[in-house]
Amino acid sequence: ACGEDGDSAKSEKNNASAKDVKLEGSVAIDGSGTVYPLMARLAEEYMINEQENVSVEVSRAGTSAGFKKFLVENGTDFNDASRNIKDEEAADAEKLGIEVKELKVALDGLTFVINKDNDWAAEMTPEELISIFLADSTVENWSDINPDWPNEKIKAMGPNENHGTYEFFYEKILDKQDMDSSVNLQQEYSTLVNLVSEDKNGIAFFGFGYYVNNTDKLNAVAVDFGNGAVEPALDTISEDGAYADFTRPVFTYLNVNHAKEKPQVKDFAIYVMNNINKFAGETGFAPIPETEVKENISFLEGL
Amino acid sequence: MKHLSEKQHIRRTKFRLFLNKFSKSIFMLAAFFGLFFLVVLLSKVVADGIGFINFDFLTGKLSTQPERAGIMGAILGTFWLMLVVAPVTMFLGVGTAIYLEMYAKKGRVLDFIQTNISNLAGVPSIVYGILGMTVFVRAMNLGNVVLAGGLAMSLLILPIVIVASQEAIRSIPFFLSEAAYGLGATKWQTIQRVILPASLPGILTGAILALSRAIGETAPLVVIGIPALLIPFPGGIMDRFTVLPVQIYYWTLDASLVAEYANLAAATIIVLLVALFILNSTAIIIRNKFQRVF
Amino acid sequence: MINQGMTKKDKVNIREMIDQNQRGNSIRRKVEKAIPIFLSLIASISVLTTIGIIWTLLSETVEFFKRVPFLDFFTGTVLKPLSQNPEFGVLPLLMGTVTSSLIALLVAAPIGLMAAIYLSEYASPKVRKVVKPILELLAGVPTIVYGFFAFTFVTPLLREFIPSLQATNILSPGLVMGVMIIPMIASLSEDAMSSVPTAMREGASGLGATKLEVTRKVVIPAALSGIIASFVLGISRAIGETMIVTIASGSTKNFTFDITQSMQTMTAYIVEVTGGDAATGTTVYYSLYAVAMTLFVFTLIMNLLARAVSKRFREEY
Amino acid sequence: MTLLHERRKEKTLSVVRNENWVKPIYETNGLNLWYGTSHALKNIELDINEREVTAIIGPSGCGKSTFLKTLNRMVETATDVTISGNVTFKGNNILGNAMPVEILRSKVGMVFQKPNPFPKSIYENIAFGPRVHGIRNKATLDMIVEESLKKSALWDEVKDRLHKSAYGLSGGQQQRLCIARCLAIDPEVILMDEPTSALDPVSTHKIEELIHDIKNDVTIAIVTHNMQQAARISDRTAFFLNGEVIEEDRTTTIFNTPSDKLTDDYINGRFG
Amino acid sequence: MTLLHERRKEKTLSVVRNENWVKPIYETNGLNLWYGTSHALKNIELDINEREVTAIIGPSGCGKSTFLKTLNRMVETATDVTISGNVTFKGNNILGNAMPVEILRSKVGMVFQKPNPFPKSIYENIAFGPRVHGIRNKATLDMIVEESLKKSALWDEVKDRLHKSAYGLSGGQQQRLCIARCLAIDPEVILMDEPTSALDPVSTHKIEELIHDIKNDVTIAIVTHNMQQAARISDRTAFFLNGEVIEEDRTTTIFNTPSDKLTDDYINGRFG
Ligand SMILES: Nc1ncnc2c1ncn2[C@@H]1O[C@H](COP(=O)(O)OP(=O)(O)OP(=O)(O)O)[C@@H](O)[C@H]1O
Ligand SMILES: Nc1ncnc2c1ncn2[C@@H]1O[C@H](COP(=O)(O)OP(=O)(O)OP(=O)(O)O)[C@@H](O)[C@H]1O
Ligand SMILES: [Mg+2]
Ligand SMILES: [Mg+2]
Ligand SMILES: O=P([O-])([O-])[O-]
Repeated sequence: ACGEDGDSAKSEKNNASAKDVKLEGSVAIDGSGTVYPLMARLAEEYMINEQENVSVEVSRAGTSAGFKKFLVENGTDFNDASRNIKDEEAADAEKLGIEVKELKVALDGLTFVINKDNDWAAEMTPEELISIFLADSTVENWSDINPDWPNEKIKAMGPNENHGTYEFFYEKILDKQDMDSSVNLQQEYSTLVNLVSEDKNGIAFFGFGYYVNNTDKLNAVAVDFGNGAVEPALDTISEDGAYADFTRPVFTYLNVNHAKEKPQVKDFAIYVMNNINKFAGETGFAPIPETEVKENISFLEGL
Repeated sequence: MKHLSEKQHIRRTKFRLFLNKFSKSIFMLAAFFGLFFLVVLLSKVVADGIGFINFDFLTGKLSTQPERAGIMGAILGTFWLMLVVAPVTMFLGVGTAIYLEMYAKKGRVLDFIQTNISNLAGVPSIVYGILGMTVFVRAMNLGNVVLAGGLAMSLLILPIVIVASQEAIRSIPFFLSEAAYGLGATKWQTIQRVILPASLPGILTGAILALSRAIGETAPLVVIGIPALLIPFPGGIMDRFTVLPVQIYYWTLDASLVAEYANLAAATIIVLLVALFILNSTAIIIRNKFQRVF
Repeated sequence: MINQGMTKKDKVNIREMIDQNQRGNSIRRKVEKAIPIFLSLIASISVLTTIGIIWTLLSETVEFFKRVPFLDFFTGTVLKPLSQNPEFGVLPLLMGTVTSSLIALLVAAPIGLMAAIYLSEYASPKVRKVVKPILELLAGVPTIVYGFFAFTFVTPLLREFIPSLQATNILSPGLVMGVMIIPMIASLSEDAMSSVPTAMREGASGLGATKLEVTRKVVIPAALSGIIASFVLGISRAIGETMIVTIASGSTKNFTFDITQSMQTMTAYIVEVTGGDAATGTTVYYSLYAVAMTLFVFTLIMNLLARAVSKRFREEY
Repeated sequence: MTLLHERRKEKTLSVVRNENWVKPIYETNGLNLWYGTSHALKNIELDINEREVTAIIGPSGCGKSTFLKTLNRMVETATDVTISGNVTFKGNNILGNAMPVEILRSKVGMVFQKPNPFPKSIYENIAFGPRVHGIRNKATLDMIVEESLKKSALWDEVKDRLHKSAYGLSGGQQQRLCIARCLAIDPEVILMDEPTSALDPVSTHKIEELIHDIKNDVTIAIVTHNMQQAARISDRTAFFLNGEVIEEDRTTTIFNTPSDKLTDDYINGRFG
Repeated sequence: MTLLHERRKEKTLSVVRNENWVKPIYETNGLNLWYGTSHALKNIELDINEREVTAIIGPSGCGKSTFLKTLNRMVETATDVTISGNVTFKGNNILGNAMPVEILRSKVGMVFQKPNPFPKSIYENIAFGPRVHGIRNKATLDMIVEESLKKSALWDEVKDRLHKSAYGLSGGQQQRLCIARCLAIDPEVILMDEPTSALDPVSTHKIEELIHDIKNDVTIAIVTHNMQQAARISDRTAFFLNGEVIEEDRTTTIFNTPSDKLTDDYINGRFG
């Protein structure tokens, strides 16, 4: 549905570093709702400071839904993802002749949030958290986890299957064991925020960004990975930090064919990599190592 | 009254009168309930949003930063959308109405078309969104541009315009047509010179009300696909766009990301309601001004 | 020759001119013939629209039922479209749709009817002139505004009284939808009542009946089918309503009778699945059309019903 | 008929005018009526005598119906009506709030130009008035229905289909049904607004006979555009023009020796 | 008046009846008309003579308007109308497709019961007919407007506000405007359906005078419910009842020595 103005601006040979070249056309981005705030921010800065005639359009249907729009003819230029591309998706890309480049953009901490009035579950172990969401576990009420906790039903929630966050949770945290069918899955993160903020027994998981923006409504569960409880925070979320076990990289996937055809796509990709660590923090993400940034930039400039 | 003593009669009448008065106040309350609700709704929206309305907000570009965000893009998107919807629906709507009222023979075919139109009026707007997405965006490969959205929206309000135009045409007393026919005017001359001029206020009123419906519609456009972040202003009907109600929708959802978005949504609602109020008042003024000259 | 003042010669000219014009008039006659054909083509657009809708929905719905058995769809109480082991039962959506519409009707039918009675039988034209446009204004408020209002105002308010109410629930959008369709019911019922001939009212009040008695014993019975039709149309409108439920009822596919819970309606499901722009080819994508088809048939039946009912009423007097 | 006796017993308090033994049941003094700013009735001074038939004639739009509807205050259902002056019914001013209209109308029936039965059965049509005024007893209602239909000479025609819709009746029958509906609440006056103008000659004749039959019990005021009809059935005739009463007198006088040129012109069809 | 001469010149082919020198412009033979299944005109045999005024009288619903509207085929605008029989206008059958209705109607004007000016200016009302028939020249139109208004005795009253809305005129003026509008296309016949029944005495009188003035140029057929009016203005009178012509004769004969009892009854107001 998108991206049909590719033919307007052209050519593979036009690889002038675009700083002082006026570019136009559009860049279509869809995918992860987790990554959306970061990408939207970058897109906006790009349009204000770099190329005001380029229209960067950012949507957020969710990682999986986004891939379905990315991996079609005339698909989107970028797909944000809060998980790695799956083998089937990669196979689809190959079938369509789409060359895909994975660009890691930031690190996100999977955050479990609870109601402000929940004073018992401020700290939990990963096993306890997992038991809440597992289909075959005996945990129904808080007291099933800890007899001191209230004998009330836990209201577990999370983003639905459209979202990479769901799949990350299902594959990496639950290790592909069935999720309990009573878990309330929602399309919109805003709905989750509201549900938990108004339900004393609510608990939900999503990206750290949606928590930091709502610290007045929600509390985060500090997770005890074995060395004491760790709050998710920008300095604990990292590949080797204290919150590493629940840390995941988030990506944007680039359609390399489009980047070669449309200078504005390539230019925006380079801009993203150059500025990614500048905006990660304020949108609730931890930065990625500079070496990875450099690698990606040199790849992009070589196109 | 026979079979009833005067005293009984008067006592009973008093009770009946009381009952009548009492129900009247209940009915009145019901009628004014709408007013009450409107006031509550408006005060909530105004309280949330009025502080965020200023020149920069009205003329600025969209942004992820609440203090920078403006809705000119959505205003222009709405404008371009209407620029497609208004002529398309007027042309199709009035043409259909003339055909149905003046030419179509009474019978099955007319009944069928008429039933069809009233059913179309009842088809949920989101179904038009799916139609638009499938036919205009995909099959005709227009993409999610103003034209595609406008065509879907035109089909959505077409039944309203048709019915309003039919009513306007029907309300022209037959004696006016009779006068024209009696002078030897042909059917088309009668339509052109007598019926259309006389029914124009009615048609316009209906069309404006239908347009204001289109301005507020969200669901079909959400289905057709409007990017959550689209900063450049649309400059024509082949551009991608966002509109006021969709912007309200996104901001309402994103309020969990940035709390002020809720206020921006409220501020945008105020703008939308003001626009609708102006349109509706225009319609009412036209209606009252030209009401029943005959 | 024309400006020579008015002589009898001029008078003859009029007739002659007219006769002459009529003789050389084949173009006008052709136009006259072509116009109905042209207009009938325009009128056929509305029929084409219906065909387009049915064709669009049907072709993809057929594809859906190749993948999901018909019976599973209509009897399944579990809807997990995106899960690893997806299930496509439409009943949770039907439940959400029917529940919210019934709540709406429960609000709108009595209030709308009473408002209609007031406007048609009691109000002075001056009051009517003020109140009717206000009601129309209420009908003109975009549904997204109602959604915003339900979510940010009505739900929190209701939670004061019903603590178990969830942040997203079917009750609040149902109530607000009710308010939204009040004007529709009021105005259609009022039309039905005011089309009861005044002679009928005069007949009754001439016998000493009070307004209430005239309304109850003469006007409402005579307008009954119109009033019922307005209710049916109101429900139909509520069934098709999208944004209010999307915003205020969340996307939980609950199969429950508990109105304090979040439920999803058919319309909200469509919005969720399209999620900005749906991708083709998957079962989920086709389910969108199956649900839309169900929705379409649902409202179609309602509209035909309303039409049948109100037709009966038009034949009365 | 107890009520009749009661009426006869009432002492003739108001001034006896014109003839002996006839006293006005309605007295109108300086009656003016405006629809908005249009002056529809101008300074009307016209009495309706008890147990007489008063005909009101005049060209279209002269205010005949308006005057008639003032007598049971039905005129007030129109919007923006202003009334001044006095109309008394049996000595009581009806224009103030002293008497609820519902009571007044239970004593003053009205028959309209177009028959207006309710979309109910014949029985329900007749029983409507008594029911409204609180008569519930089935036997009483049955009796009232029969009696009223008999008085209006309709009983034989409809007694086998009392519970069928009134819409199955012919126009003339419907009009007699409407008269029967009035009679069912035993009114003292019946106002008739061109009751035969939509009817065929035979039905017209039947209604005229009916008027003749009931006029001993009920006072009748009838608007008609048919001068011969006025001449045939009425005791007194009032000629309206442009909202004014031009002349009012015994019917024979009006038709034979009218004192006003306009009356003469109208009666002899020189306009209208 | 060349046209007049021409008309006179036409050989009197059709049978000359009743009187010498008068020939029918319309001849009706065995005319039957149904609205759906209701038989509204039954076997009508009635001619309209050139340059005479023919009055059509009869009670409500007897088919007067229907007959009149058959003469310019306006009756066909109603739905589901079936016509059989012959109606010839100047020797040509008008019921077939031989003559387009537009041409017929340009020669046969029509005036209705309720004045029906267009919601346009006085000038535009009169100019409507000529314009429709292709006359565009401003000077010609001006002339036609003035002439028509003069003929209908309206010129002096409206010449200063030709471009004001016709709705500002009184009812009587509007009706004369409608007659002027007909005259503007110089018709040979004008059909009038109760043209004065909604008017006051003075306006009625003016219209009657107008009819008298133009009857030398134009044939007039007029429906009226006012028998005295028929007597005053018409040369011949036809009495309709229940879709049939009961009697048709010279007006003086009809009113003084009707040969049918029904005619007598109607004229003397025994029904209707
Ligand atoms: N509801 C109303 N609102 C405004 N004007 C009215 C109303 N009813 C009647 N009139 C006007 O008041 C005048 C008198 O009307 P009324 O109906 O009393 O006449 P009428 O003598 O009964 O005429 P007709 O013979 O046509 O029935 C007329 O000019 C009429 O237009
Ligand atoms: N368009 C129509 N459709 C069906 N029936 C009609 C139509 N027009 C008239 N009629 C019927 O045909 C009959 C003759 O009607 P018409 O109008 O010719 O009577 P009329 O003599 O002009 O009466 P009036 O004096 O009331 O004008 C009536 O019974 C009428 O109900
Ligand atoms: Mg009247
Ligand atoms: Mg007629
Ligand atoms: O919205 P997601 O990041 O969970 O795909």
